[in-house]
Amino acid sequence: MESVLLSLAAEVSRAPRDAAQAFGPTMDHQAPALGLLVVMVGAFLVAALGYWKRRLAYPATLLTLLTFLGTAIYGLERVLTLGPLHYRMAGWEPPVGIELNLDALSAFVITMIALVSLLVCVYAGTAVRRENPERESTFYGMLLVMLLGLTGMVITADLFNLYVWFEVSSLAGYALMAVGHKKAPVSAFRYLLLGTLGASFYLLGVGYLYVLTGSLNMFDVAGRLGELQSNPALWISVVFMVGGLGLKMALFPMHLWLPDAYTYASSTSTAIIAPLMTKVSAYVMIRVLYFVYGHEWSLHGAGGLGPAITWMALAGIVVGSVMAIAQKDAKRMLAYSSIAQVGYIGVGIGLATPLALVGAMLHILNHAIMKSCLFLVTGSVQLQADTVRLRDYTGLGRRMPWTFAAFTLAALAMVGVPPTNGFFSKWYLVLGGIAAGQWVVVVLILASSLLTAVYFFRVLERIYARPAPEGEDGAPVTAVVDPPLSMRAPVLVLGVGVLALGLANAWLVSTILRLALPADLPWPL
Amino acid sequence: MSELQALFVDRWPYVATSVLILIGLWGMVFKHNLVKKLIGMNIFQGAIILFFIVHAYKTGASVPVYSAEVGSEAEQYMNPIPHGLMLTAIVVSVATTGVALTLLTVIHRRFGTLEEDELLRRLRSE
Amino acid sequence: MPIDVVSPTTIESVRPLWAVLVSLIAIPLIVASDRRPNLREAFTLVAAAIKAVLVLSMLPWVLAGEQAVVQLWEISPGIELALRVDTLGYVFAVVASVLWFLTSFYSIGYVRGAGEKKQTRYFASFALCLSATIGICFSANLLTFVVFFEILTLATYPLVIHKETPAAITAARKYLSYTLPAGLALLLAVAWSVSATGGNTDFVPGGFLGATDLSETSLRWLFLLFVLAVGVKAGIMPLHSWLPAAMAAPTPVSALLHAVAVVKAGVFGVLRVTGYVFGPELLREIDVWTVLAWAAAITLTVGSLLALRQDNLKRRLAYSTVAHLSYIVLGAALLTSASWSGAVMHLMFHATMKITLFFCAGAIYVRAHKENISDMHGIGRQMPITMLAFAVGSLGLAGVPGVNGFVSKWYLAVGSMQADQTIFMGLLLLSGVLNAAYFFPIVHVAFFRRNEEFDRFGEASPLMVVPLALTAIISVVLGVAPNFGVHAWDLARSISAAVTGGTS
Amino acid sequence: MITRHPSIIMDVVVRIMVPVIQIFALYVIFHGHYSPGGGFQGGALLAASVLLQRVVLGQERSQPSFRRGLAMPFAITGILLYLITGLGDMPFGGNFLEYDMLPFGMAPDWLHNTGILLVEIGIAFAVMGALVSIFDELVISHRPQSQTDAAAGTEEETLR
Repeated sequence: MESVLLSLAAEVSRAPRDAAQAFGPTMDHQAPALGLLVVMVGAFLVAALGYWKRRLAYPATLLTLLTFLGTAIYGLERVLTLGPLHYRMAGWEPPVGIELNLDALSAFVITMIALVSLLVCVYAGTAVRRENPERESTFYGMLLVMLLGLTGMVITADLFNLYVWFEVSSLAGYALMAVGHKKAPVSAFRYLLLGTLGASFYLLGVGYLYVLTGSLNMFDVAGRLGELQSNPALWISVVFMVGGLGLKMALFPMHLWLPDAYTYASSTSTAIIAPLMTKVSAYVMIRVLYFVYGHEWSLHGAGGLGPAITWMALAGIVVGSVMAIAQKDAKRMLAYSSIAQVGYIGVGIGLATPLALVGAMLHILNHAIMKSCLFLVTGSVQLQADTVRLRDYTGLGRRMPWTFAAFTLAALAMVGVPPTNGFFSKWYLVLGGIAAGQWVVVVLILASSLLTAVYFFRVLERIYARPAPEGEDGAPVTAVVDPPLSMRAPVLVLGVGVLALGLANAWLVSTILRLALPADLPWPL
Repeated sequence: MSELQALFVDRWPYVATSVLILIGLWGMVFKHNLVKKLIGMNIFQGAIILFFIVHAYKTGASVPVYSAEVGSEAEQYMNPIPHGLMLTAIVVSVATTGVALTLLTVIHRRFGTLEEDELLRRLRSE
Repeated sequence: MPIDVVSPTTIESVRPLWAVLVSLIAIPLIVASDRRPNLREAFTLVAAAIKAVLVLSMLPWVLAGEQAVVQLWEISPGIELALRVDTLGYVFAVVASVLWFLTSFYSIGYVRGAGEKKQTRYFASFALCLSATIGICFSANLLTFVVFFEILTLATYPLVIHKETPAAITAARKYLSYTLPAGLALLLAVAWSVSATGGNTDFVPGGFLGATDLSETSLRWLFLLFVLAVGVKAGIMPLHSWLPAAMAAPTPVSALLHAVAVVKAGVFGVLRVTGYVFGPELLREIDVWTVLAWAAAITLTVGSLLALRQDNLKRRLAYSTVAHLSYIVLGAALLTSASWSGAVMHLMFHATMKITLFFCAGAIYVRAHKENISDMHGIGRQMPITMLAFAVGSLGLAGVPGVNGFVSKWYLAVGSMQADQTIFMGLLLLSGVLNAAYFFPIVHVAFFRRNEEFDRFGEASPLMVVPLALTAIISVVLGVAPNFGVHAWDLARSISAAVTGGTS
Repeated sequence: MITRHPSIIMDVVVRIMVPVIQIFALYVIFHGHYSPGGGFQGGALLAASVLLQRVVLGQERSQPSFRRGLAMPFAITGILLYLITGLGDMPFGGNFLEYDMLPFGMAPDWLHNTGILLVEIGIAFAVMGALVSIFDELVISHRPQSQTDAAAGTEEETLR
């Protein structure tokens, strides 16, 4: 293990950071676009094949996502070896053409998207067939379109193009969320209104920025902001953008759409939307604030949004956790906990120290893994025991041992117990907070994990330490068992992943995230 | 001319788009019919599209299509990029509206109403 | 025998890692053999035996001043998950692993005798606790320490809640509501130390924080955080009240975890923090050791007084534990060579005595279903071995010469004289008297009162009696010859020499 | 939902208008690469020509000119054309949608024009198919729900 790490690290340090790209017919040069194109072709294939024969949709999706994961890892490896890769769509030079930008941060997030979606999709194979078989091909088509949008959001270096991908992913998300509980369309519609509002605010921010700089390419814009920093319009643009992205990210107090939307959507949809959608919005926020506006101006300086974001995020952590404690419905509890967890990412963004930012980036991945695991477990329970009420979880730990083993691991990670990954997100956030001298923030981050502990230990206690309700003859009321292997395996992989990511976090941080930091925030340790 | 007057006289297109944005927001927030909310959303999006287009306008310039009469000076043409962008934005907003309408038909079919108060009542009674 | 402070040599060895892992590896096997209790218990015993042998096999290295080191991988940039067998860690590891081996036999007798449910979960959690404890012992730096410390916190939870009665659930909640905030305080304290030192938090005898540029105020806050963090498990008042509540757990759990592993992990944390993170010099400089010493002194007095009032035997033992943990904390806080020797010895010796007492309490519960002292009249006639062992433990804890408790208390008293703190010595003596006051009546009623009810059931199963007799014998042997076996006396004195720079 | 207006005037107007709209749509599509116009607009116009018949003549009578089941295949073909053109140059060293690299053996500027024309046609087909199918699904509201969601599905594909 150690020798592998060393050789990797050596390789990384040897690589030229901003490699002069020899543009030729090589795979290296296509690397940034590959993931996007694979999903694009895959979405088309799934829609077309599914239209022709419904049963083909699932294998096609699985194949697409496997390829996607392959390209994502390939892209990550290339970025770590060669430095940031740029790709000119249709051969047009930026800033006129749309540029794709694969750097350590975007490659990291894309790999996360690929990983989570593949695991959820393995699970979905059985789950969707049981939940709503006649909609299988539509579901997978939508799923891939959403992933396409998310991948586009992550990889594009063009602010307007980002808006388009944003809406592509959102529209598919609305469609996915509308399927499920009877009330799902209503919450999906509400989400649509607010989501569009968020996207439109983002677009308005882009508009201001375009009026000021005359450019949409992120690097180009960043280079032109120098003399504009005292212009109030620049401040308006950043506020609009952060507002719009905050809405999509469910940053307090813009979180109101989230609980209903997550609760009523089908469990599989939630399991894929909850980990990815808000996280990618958080990624875009990092991208915009740190790489376009620059944190010196936007968070500390005249822009001054850092404290605002931090405190909104902290309020979100507290409100989300308190609301989660009050819930009786498992999915709703997890939805509120998502609001709280997004808060941790927000705190990391707002503190604007390298360690805190690394904590935020790491938590993007960590929370995606934990939350998809937890939502998949609620999905399994919903399918096996036909319930989402926490009351009915009593004693299930013995009946569904594998599922709840994974649940326990993920819950402990949410609370932040070492050596799970949740602990290390908090570790970097706390280190970052100490570096920034923000003691109140640090204490609140830590104290809030007690609230998390309250609602997760309440569930764990119910699952393991209370007898399941029994019928008159002493037999269990319902014979609930673990779901089939195809549904159990992804849940377990995610559960073990929680541990593995915790133990390997230093590797992630020093090989990937250290390089993902913006140039003006150098890694301190 | 005071600053305020200057704002309204010289920059009236921006003021107008702001007013439209507020109208759209008002519709989304205060109208109780879901279709009207949707229309509010469309007004909102339209206002943003106008904002971009207004920026591209230059007095006395031609449409951004090359013609020999106008010449090859970039100054003679309006900025084509916002138009291009907004074309895409319009497509996006059409698609959003489409999805929204689909959702609304589903809601109407399930709950028999699109009035928010009534809908909430029926949702609660479920 | 003069003790030289030799700078330890480092040797690479995976043996400490195996010592941690062996019980972890046993967990899947234990879980897999859910349906075959004999096989399951065999796994537990084999793991416990291997662990004890592994730990004991490292004794020559420790005596030779060699430290076995395992560097795993980084868990935070610049901070490795690393194990190092230094003398202090070794002392605790010996106690935990040897007593786990004995407790395993006892556990089997107990859970079968008491007909406990969910025994698989019980044995699995127990194994996890032991892995975490050995991990705490051998942690080379603060972050590794945090990881194992928190694993221990969580692994104990299923054992506390084991009976699943409302009382057990309340106790478990109470347990978490004390230990989880403590874990967060520890995280904050460690993060602070890491950012002050720039990453290197390897434990160094004499401390490493002195070399940082933290201000005195910051250091005081940091020390307070550390004390809060490890003080909960160490049962320093007012952070102690989870411990009596946690007596809702089955007795072997109370015996090993709430007299040895978990609470000693807290005390061990105090020793690590005072001796290896801050160091005596720095603590004297920032003048906070008195705070800790007074907290410990108050705890050991009040704890003993509270023990007097308890009728429930296990609760009385729990308060006695609270008091005795503070002996160790007091020894650590006084920062003199004798007090440190005494503290380290008491860490070991209290374990052998208190586990004996808990074993006895469990045996009585399994055999006679009695939990309250007032119901135990005459029980000594039916269970003579058990109650003799109990008497040995009581004498030891009261500090009667001949049992090992005397040796450690002697050093603690000398230590407080060295520190010119006569008042602490007075409190130690007072507490010794109180120990006698709450233990001797039990022995008295057991042997000299009569109760017809107990006429015929005799001793508990040999699985339980043998371990408790053994621990009692160990206590006596160590009282007579403290250097017997694992060289406890030498080890304690070399630790104190390394930390305080003086010999005792 | 929509009732037919039995008016001979409307019928006749539609018969005249539809070919005009369609010719105009083709014009818009073919001029997309160097003047205002393009696949989106052309596709929308094509869809409008179909929808006009749907609205005026009613679902049943408008079926012969464009059957309901044709919409999705149209959309799929359009996207396929787009993807093939876009990806076709990548094995030859181009970036995505870099038509200059297509292996057609033409002069670069001609290649460029041909490439973008193919893309525009693809987009037009996709937009038309999608819009028509959305309309059809929305109008026929008493069908299993899966169909409505399928309609929502095709929309995003137009965005690509």
